[in-house]
Amino acid sequence: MLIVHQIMERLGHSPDFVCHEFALSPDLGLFCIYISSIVSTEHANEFIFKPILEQNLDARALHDPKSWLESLIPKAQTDAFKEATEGIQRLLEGQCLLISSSGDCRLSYDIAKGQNRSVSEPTTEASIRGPREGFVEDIARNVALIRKRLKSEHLIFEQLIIGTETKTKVYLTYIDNIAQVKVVEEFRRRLNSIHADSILESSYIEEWIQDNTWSPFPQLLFTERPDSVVAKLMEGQVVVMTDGTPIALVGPVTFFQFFNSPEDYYQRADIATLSRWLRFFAFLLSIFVPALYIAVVSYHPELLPNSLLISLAAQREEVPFPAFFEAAIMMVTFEILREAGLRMPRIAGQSISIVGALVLGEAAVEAGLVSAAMVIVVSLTAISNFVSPNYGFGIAQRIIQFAFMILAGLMGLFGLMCGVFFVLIHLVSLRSFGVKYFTPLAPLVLSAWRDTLFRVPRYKMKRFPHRRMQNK
Amino acid sequence: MTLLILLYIFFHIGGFWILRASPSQKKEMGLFFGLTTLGAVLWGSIILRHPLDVNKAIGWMLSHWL
Amino acid sequence: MEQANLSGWQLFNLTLVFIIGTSFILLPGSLIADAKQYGWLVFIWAFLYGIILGGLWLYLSSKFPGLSIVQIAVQVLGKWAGGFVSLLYVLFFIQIASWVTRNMSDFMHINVMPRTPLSVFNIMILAVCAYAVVKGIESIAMVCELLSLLLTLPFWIPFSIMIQEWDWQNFNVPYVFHPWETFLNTRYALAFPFMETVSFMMIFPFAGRRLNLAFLSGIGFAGINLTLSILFTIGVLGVERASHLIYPIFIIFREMEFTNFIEHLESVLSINILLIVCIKLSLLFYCAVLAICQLFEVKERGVVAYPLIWIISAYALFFKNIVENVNWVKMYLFNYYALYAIVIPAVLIICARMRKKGRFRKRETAT
Amino acid sequence: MKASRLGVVLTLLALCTGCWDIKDINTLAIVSLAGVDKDPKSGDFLAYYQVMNPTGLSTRTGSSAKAAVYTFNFKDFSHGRFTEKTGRAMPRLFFTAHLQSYIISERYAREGILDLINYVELNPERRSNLIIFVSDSPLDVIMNSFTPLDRVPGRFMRSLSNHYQRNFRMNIYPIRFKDLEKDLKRQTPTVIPIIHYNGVKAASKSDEIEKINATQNGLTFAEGAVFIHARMVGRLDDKSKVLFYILNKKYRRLTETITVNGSYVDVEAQNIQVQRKWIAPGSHLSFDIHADLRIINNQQKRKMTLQNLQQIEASFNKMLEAKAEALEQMSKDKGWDLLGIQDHGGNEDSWRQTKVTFHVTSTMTTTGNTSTPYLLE
Repeated sequence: MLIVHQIMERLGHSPDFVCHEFALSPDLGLFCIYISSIVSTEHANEFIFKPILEQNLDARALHDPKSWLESLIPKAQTDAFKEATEGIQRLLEGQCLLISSSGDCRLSYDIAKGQNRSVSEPTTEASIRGPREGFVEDIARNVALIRKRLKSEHLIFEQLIIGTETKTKVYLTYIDNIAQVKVVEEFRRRLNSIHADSILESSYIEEWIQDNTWSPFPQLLFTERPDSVVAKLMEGQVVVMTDGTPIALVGPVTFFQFFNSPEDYYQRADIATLSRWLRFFAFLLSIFVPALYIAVVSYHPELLPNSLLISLAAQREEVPFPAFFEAAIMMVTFEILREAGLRMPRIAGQSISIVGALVLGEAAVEAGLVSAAMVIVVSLTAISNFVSPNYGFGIAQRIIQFAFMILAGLMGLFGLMCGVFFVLIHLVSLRSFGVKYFTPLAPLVLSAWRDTLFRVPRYKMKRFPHRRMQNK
Repeated sequence: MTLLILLYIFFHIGGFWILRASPSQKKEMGLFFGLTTLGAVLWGSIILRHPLDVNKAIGWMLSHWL
Repeated sequence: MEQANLSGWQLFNLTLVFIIGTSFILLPGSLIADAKQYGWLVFIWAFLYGIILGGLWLYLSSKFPGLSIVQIAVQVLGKWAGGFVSLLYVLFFIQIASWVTRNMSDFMHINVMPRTPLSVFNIMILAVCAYAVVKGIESIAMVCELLSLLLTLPFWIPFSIMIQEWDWQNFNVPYVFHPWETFLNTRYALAFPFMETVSFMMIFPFAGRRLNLAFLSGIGFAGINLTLSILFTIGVLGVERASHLIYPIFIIFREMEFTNFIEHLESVLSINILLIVCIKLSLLFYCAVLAICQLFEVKERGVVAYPLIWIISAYALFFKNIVENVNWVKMYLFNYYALYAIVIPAVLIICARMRKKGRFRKRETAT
Repeated sequence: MKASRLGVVLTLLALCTGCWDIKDINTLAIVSLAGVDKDPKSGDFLAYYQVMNPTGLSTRTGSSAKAAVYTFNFKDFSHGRFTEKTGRAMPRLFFTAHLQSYIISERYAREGILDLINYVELNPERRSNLIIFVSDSPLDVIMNSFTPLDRVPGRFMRSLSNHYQRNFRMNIYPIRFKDLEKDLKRQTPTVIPIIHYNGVKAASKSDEIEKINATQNGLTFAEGAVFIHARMVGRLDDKSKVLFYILNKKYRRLTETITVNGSYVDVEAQNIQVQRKWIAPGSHLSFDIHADLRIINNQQKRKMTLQNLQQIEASFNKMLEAKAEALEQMSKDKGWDLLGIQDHGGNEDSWRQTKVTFHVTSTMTTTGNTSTPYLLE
C-alpha cells in the first residue's frame, strides 16, 4: 500500500492519472494505475480488467496473488518492478501498474498507445524516381523500415538512452563488416559523452558530436529517407537515429557527399553525373555571382566588355545606391521573402518566395531603386541556392555568399580572393569523425572519384567504396 | 601614430583575452608580447619617417665585409 | 610538433607553387633585360643549379631523419650557437615572406588597384595566411594540391592563344652572347626562386617516403615551366618590349584578345597570382612560425603566428619602391642567400661529420 | 582553436578600413576614342577625348536622340598632365580601359611619337594594344563629327580596320602601339593607315547623321603613313600599302584590275603566300609569291576557255611583278627599307645594292557563276 501512496502523491495531481481499486476478495485488493492520455483504454479493458473481473477467485489466487495474476494476463508485455521510482518511470512510458493490496505483487503491463502519423512521402528530400517512404517519429517503425530493406544479420542497432529528463532512445546503427571499427568507436565515445537533460531532435545530438562547432559547413548529413540511409549504411557510414524525430544523422561525411541526391542512384549513370556536375556549377554560381557582380561593377569595370559596360551603365544611371548597398538590399529582401515562404502554411509554400522576389524586383526596377541586372543576379543566386539537395548545406552556401559579398564590396576581387583562400583553408582543415572533409580531391584519392565527382555505372562499382572512409 | 598605438593596445587585449582562456604558461605570453612589440616598433619607425631599414643594413654589411 | 604527414604528390605541388610563386611575374622582365633573347638559357642552368642545391639539402636532412634545419642546427652546434643559427633562419624566413608580400602588393598597387595603400594588401593577405598557418601544414598542402590544376590551366591557356603573335624575328636581336658575363649579372635568378627552397628543410620531417623524388621533380618541373614562360615572353612580346616592362606576363594577358567579346582577361591572371602568393606566403609563414615554436618549444602556433603579422607587414614596407627592390635584388640577393642556402648547410654537414652527430656515427651505433 | 577566432577578428578589423579604389560604373567617363595633336609652334599637345554617353547610346530608355558621344579637348605641354586636367572638365572619372582607337595628327606624327608611346605604355590601364590612325585632315574636325551606322566613332574606326584584320594570316592588323614598339629598333618601317575627312565643316550635331549622304561629311581610310623608329617619314598610296603588308606582314588578299585581250578583268587574289630566299646572301634576294585567283568581273569579249584562264593568270603574274619592282624601286629611292632587307639578313649600308627578284605564280580557282561572258557578236 505504501508504494501506491508514494506514486499517488508523486503523480496524483495530473488530470490524466487514473487509479482503479478492485476488491477481489475481502483480503485481496488490487490497484490498477495508469495515465489515460498515453494508454489505449481498449487494451486496458480487454486484457486486464475483463480477465480479472470475470475470473472467479479460487484458492490459489488468495495465497499467491502474483502467479495468479501472471497466469491471467498475457505474458508478452508484463514484467515486475520493485520500488516506486521505477514504477513511475514505467507509468510515464505508458504502462499500466497492477499492485496487490498486500504489496508483494507488483506488475507492469505495456499498453502504450502511439499517436504517430502513418508513413508518408519525405517533404525535404522529394525525388522523382525511387521509394516514396519517409521516416516517422516513432523509432521502432523507423527500424522496421530499415530492416525491411536490409535483411542482413550484420546490421547492428545499439540502443543508448540520452537526456536525463526526456530519456530519448537513440540507436547507433551500422553494418559491422563494412563500417570502420575506429569510426564506430568514435561515434560511441561521443554519444556516451553527451550529458544533456533533454534531447528532442537529432540536431541536439548533431551539435554535441560534431567536430567543429564554428564551421557553417555541416559535418553530419541528415536525411529522412530510409533508402538513402540503407545506401549510406552499405557504404560503411554510421547512422544515428533518435526517437521522436524522422531525421536520421549520417556520418562521417565529406564535402562532396552533399552534392549527391538519393535520386542519383536511381537515374542512369550519365544523367546522374551530369546532374551532379550541374549541382557543383549551381553551388559555385550561388557563391560567386553576387560577389563578382559587385566586384566588377564597383572595382574593376575594365573587365566588362565594352557593350555590356555601356548597357550596365545606362541601367544603373538612375540607381541612387552604390553596387554593394543595392545588392545587400535585394539579398536581404529575398531572404525575408524566403523565410516568409517557409513560415507560410504548407499550401503557399515555396512559390511565395520566388514569385514575391520577381514581382518585388520588377517593382524596384520600375521605381529606379535597383538596376535590372541586379534582379537577375539575385534571382539567379537564389534559385541556384535551392538546387543543393541538402537543406543544411544550402544554409552554409548562403552564409558564404553573404561573406563573399561583403568582402567583394570592401576590397573588390582582392578581398574576394582572400575570402576564397580563407574558406578553402577552413574547409580542408575540417574533419568529420577523423575523415578529411575534402577527401577525394584534397588528399587525392583517384579511385574514390568514381562515386563523388562522377557516378560510374553499376558494374564498375564492384568493390565497396567504403575503403575511402578509413582515416589515415 | 595614435591609430598605431590604439591598434597595438586592442591587439594585446584581444590576445590576452584569448590566451588567458587557454592554459598557457608565462613563455607564450612573453613571446606574444615580445613579437607584437617588435612589430609595433618597426611600424612606429615607418610612420615616423626614418625606418629601421634592415635591407639597407644587410646591403651595407655585404658590400663592406665581402 | 604537429604530427602531419604529406604525400609525395602534395610535396611536389608545394615545391612547384613555391618556386613559380612570384618569380614568374618578376623574373622574365629583368632576365630578358640582362640576357636579351638568351634569357631562357640563363634559366635552364639556374634550375639545374637549384636541383644540385636540393640534392645537398636532402643529403643533410637524410643524415638527421625527422629533424628540421633548426633542430639540426641545435643538435650539431649545441644550444647557443645552434640557437643563433636558428634565429638567423627565422629572420631569413621572415625576410622572404615580407619580400613576397611586397612583390604581391606592388603588383596589385601598380596594375589593379592604384589608390589602395600597400599596407592594406599586406595586412589582409597576412591575416589570411596566419589563419592558414594556425590550421597547419596539412591544410596548406591540401589547398595547394587542390589549386595546382586550377593554377596551371589559366597560366597556359592564354599563352597558347597568344601563339598567334609569335614572331621568330624576335630571336635574332643583334646581341653577342658571352656566357660568363651574363652568368655573373644574372646570378639573382639563381638566388630568387631556387635558393629560397631551403625553407623546405623545415617541412622535410613531415614528408613521407617518396620525399627526394617529389622535391627534385618539383624543382625540375617548375624550372621547365618558367623557362617555357620566358621563351614565350620573348617570342610573343619581343625582346624590345619585354625588357622595358616590369610585369611582361601580365601585359601579355592584358593584350590577349580572344574574340572582341572576351578581351580583358588579366583579372584571371591577377586572381591566379594572388592564390599562388597566398600558398607561397603561408608556407613561408609556416616555416617561420615552426622555427620559432621549435626554438622556444611553444606548442600553440597561433600565439606566434598572429603577432608575426605585425613584423612581416612592417618589414614589407621597407623598400620605398619597386626599382629599389629590383636594384637590391640584383646587387645583394645572391650573396645574402648564399649564406643560408650553401654556407650554413655545408658548415652543418662538416661539423656533424666531425662531431659524429646524426647518421654519421659509426656503423655499430647506428640502428 | 581559440587563436583562430582571433584570426577572424583580425581579418575583419583589417577589412573595415574602407575602400579606396571604388569607382562605380556610372561615375566613369568611358573614353572610346582619343586623339592627340601637337602645335609645332608652341610645342603644346592638343588632346581630344571622346566620352561615351550611356543613356544616349542605350535605346531601351527611349530617351530623345541625345548625342552618343561628347568630345572634350585639352591643351597642355606634357601628356601626364591630361589625367589630372580632365578632372576639371569632365564630370566623371577619366577611364581609358575601353579605348577603341587613337588618332594622331600628321604633323605630330612627323615629329615622332616616342613620347606618346612611353606615356601610353607606362600605365597598363591605358591600353597599348589599341589601333592607331594618322589623320591628314585637322583633328578637331575628325574628333567632333558623328559617324553613320556606328553611332560611336571609336567603334566606327575599329570596325573599319576589322575588314583588313580578317585577311591577315593570324588576324592581327599590325597597326597598334605595341607594333610600333616592337619595330622601334628595326629597319623595316611600320605603315599606319591614314584617315581622311572629306568635308570642311565637322558633322558635329547629332541630327547631321540624319542626312542620307554618308560620304560627304564622312571618313575614308585610304593611304598609309610610313613610320621608321616611331617617326613618320612619308606616305604610301593605297595599293603600295597593301603590297607592303603582303610582302612583310602576311596580308592575304589583293584585288586588282588587269587587261587581258584588250579589256578589263577584275581579279581578287586570295591566300597569298610569300617565300623569301637569299640566292646570294647579302646581295641577291628573291621573293616567290603564290596566289589563288578569283574572277570578280570579266569584261572580255572572249569565250571562257582554259587558255583564256591561263592568259589571265599570266597577265596577273606580270602585273604583280611589275608592281613589286616599282615598290622596290620607290623604297630604294626614298631610303625606306620597305622590303625589310636589312632585318632579314641584309647589311646596313649596302642594302640598297641588293638585287631583288620577284617570281609570281598563281592558279585560277573560282571563276564565278557565268561560264562565259555575254557576247554581242
